[in-house]
Amino acid sequence: MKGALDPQAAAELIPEGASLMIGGFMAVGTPERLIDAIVARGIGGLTVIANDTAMPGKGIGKLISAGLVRRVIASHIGLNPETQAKMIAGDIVCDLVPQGTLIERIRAGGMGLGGVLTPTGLGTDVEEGKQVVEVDGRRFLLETPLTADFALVGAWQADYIGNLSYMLTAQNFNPIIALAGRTVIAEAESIVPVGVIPPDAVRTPGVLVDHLLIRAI
Amino acid sequence: MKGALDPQAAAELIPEGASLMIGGFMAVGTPERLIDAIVARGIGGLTVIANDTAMPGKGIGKLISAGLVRRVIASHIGLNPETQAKMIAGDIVCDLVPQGTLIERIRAGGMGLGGVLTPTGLGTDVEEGKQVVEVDGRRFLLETPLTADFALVGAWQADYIGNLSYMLTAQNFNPIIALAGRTVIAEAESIVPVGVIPPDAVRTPGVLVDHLLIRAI
Amino acid sequence: MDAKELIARRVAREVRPGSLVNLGIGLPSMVANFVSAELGVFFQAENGVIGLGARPPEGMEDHHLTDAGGGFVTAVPGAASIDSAMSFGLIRGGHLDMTVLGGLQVDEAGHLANWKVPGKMVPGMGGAMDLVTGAARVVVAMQHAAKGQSKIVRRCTLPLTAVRRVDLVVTDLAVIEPGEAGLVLRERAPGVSVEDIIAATEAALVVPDDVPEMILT
Amino acid sequence: MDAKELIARRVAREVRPGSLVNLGIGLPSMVANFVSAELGVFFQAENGVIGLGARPPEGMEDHHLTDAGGGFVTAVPGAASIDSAMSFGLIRGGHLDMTVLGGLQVDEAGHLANWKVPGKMVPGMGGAMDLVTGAARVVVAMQHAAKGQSKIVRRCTLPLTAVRRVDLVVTDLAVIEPGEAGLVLRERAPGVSVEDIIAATEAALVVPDDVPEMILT
Repeated sequence: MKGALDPQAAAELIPEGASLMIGGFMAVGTPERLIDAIVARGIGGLTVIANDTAMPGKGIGKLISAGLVRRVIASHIGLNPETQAKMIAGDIVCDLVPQGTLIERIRAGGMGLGGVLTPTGLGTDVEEGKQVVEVDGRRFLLETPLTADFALVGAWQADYIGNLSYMLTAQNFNPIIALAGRTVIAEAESIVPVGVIPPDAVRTPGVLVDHLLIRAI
Repeated sequence: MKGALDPQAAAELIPEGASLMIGGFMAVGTPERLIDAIVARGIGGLTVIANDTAMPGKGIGKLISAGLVRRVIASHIGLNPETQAKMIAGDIVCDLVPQGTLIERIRAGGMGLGGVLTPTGLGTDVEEGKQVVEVDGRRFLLETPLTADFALVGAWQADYIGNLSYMLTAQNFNPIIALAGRTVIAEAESIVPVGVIPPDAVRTPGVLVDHLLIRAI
Repeated sequence: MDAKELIARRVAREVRPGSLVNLGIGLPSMVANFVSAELGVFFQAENGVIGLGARPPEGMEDHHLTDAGGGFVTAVPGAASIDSAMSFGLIRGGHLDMTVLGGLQVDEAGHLANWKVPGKMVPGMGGAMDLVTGAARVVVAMQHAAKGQSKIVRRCTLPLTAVRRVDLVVTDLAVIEPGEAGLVLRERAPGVSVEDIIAATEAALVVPDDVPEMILT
Repeated sequence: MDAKELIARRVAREVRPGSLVNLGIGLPSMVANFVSAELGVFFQAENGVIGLGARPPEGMEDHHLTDAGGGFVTAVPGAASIDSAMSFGLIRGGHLDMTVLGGLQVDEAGHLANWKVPGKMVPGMGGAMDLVTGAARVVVAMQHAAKGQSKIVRRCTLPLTAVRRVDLVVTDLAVIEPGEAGLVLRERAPGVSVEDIIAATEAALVVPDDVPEMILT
């Protein structure tokens, strides 16, 4: 890990037009202080890769409301009417991806695999424009890997090596995006001394994390 | 989960010629009581899918010594001279697979993916006879999914729902093979009451486990 | 009893003891209310929890534990939390015994459309495509008609969720089982005649000699 | 100082502060002895531990914590345990800063052969193919010659481990850096002349004007 930053300093790392993978599922597990710092700095033209865009006023919804997002790659935007409205108005381009395909594409990007062969989406709109690969007589869609300039990870516990653990459903996309961001910034609810998180409780090894957000309290 | 069995009853589930995925890395994390029961019963003609064949007298090495194994799919057999000798004598057929490819093929088999696109093995002996797929101008080997009749899992803690947790490097292949065996039998060092393993410590959800071995002590 | 409760009560009878079940948002989520705790059923939410429990008492909500709709839930003893890759690995890999989803249309081929009304509603497919592709059993729970129009149609005019044939359709009028020969009318809602159902259905139905009345939980 | 220690001491100088490093079995594993704890380096073993420590004192060995050779190790504060899929995801995905492996041959293209001597030694590639394919930096640590034969050859006659060009070769005679223009002789072992090295090397070497003596840790 390279160090612990305050939210402002973390946001300063992110240039206009960057691509961001952001953890969370309907804002559960989303690094809110980091989002707030991006909104405060007004970093625009962002591409957001995430499960959803939450709802107005929460998590990724704040980026949408602030007009900072140009493109969204997500599985679901239905609970954020602003995203839908901006998509219809042409202000945001949305790529909708089945949730299981989305997380697996991110994993492939982070783990050096060339893509994902999935039955999901075969014979539907999702198949359009994609390579179909036959394996042992069965057909699969070839879905390409995803990476991003930054992964913004929401965690429960961290230590100063950057090891992260998660709590219940706040885990979701977080440990996977931590593999696929070229720079990984993690915001944890608490930071504990090195050695306090048992090795078996670590879900994201510290070697993946570039920066930690300083503690809120 | 369908129930807790004594090792003999568990071995009785396994027919001659079955394919077995077996957890462990040089016998660390291998379900030894289950192996002993298979040896005692003399179930032959087995196909073993595992990282390695351990060494004589330990883990999978006991199956090899007993002459019960017809085919091995593994990444490394170098530390078991008996496996090497039997391979050279033609008694065992060995498919050697890069370790990262092997674990990913098992994961693909367990997770309903059509295969693995990996750069590992390109331009080497491993490429022979395999489909090469180009994604965004880069070439990848298409490695096919693996499943097995049984997965024999070695765990640290279990509960009677079948939830499993692992300890340190005894984890290795275990949580992945638990996805890919049509019948999953788990041997744990201890079995604790339901609710004792924290949800975040579960690495193999009980829904994947068919049978638990009764406690040794 | 209103139409939704009737559907939920009938679907509840499809839930097998000890199985792993995913319930979609809305009507499908009501099914849990009619499944006895004694059955040992585990409910999964695709955001990463196996062993979903009821809504917590006022003041005991925890923002780390929500369902796929973002609503607060509890965890039953023996629950497990998993990341999104594992969650969809379980779904895609056939480890999920049953999924219950809402529908916009089901057609004579047993195909489901439930994620998009082009030009009107484009919320994204979320986990629906993976669920319909991968679950061992797919049950559609929906009203028989919307705005006077049958939702059981000859051929879906809305974009398909998957090309997999769903296993059962439960509506406020009927239980219908798609099969090789088409849509078989299996049961009538209380007080509804076969003629009523045929009149309310755009698709052709295969009508056996005996179409019993639904038994509700 | 014997040849192996010399090689290990020279390789140790390649280890960067705070990096994640995988050391192969045998000679490469000796490198850890010469890396100062103050550098904050994390050693990874592919069987699933990040933060490998020294061998435990007699009587304190634990069968849940071993290295890739099956030998007992300890874990440093801040260690993390991971399953094999994550372990190789880190390797294949470029998250491993450096791997040090033994070699049988390195050729003018910088290709490494280190896993098989057809007809003689077929132990399997274990993790070597993934390591050479995926690690950010690949360092080969080996004796310059075996049985009087140079191991730095024109073209590998043994099966390749990968077609990726390795980054550095450290032997008991020289440090060689494979590049576009061929094998560049970077350093001489203490008391060894450029002429000695050329005479002991089958491959053509690119010899810069200045070839300094190795500095050892």
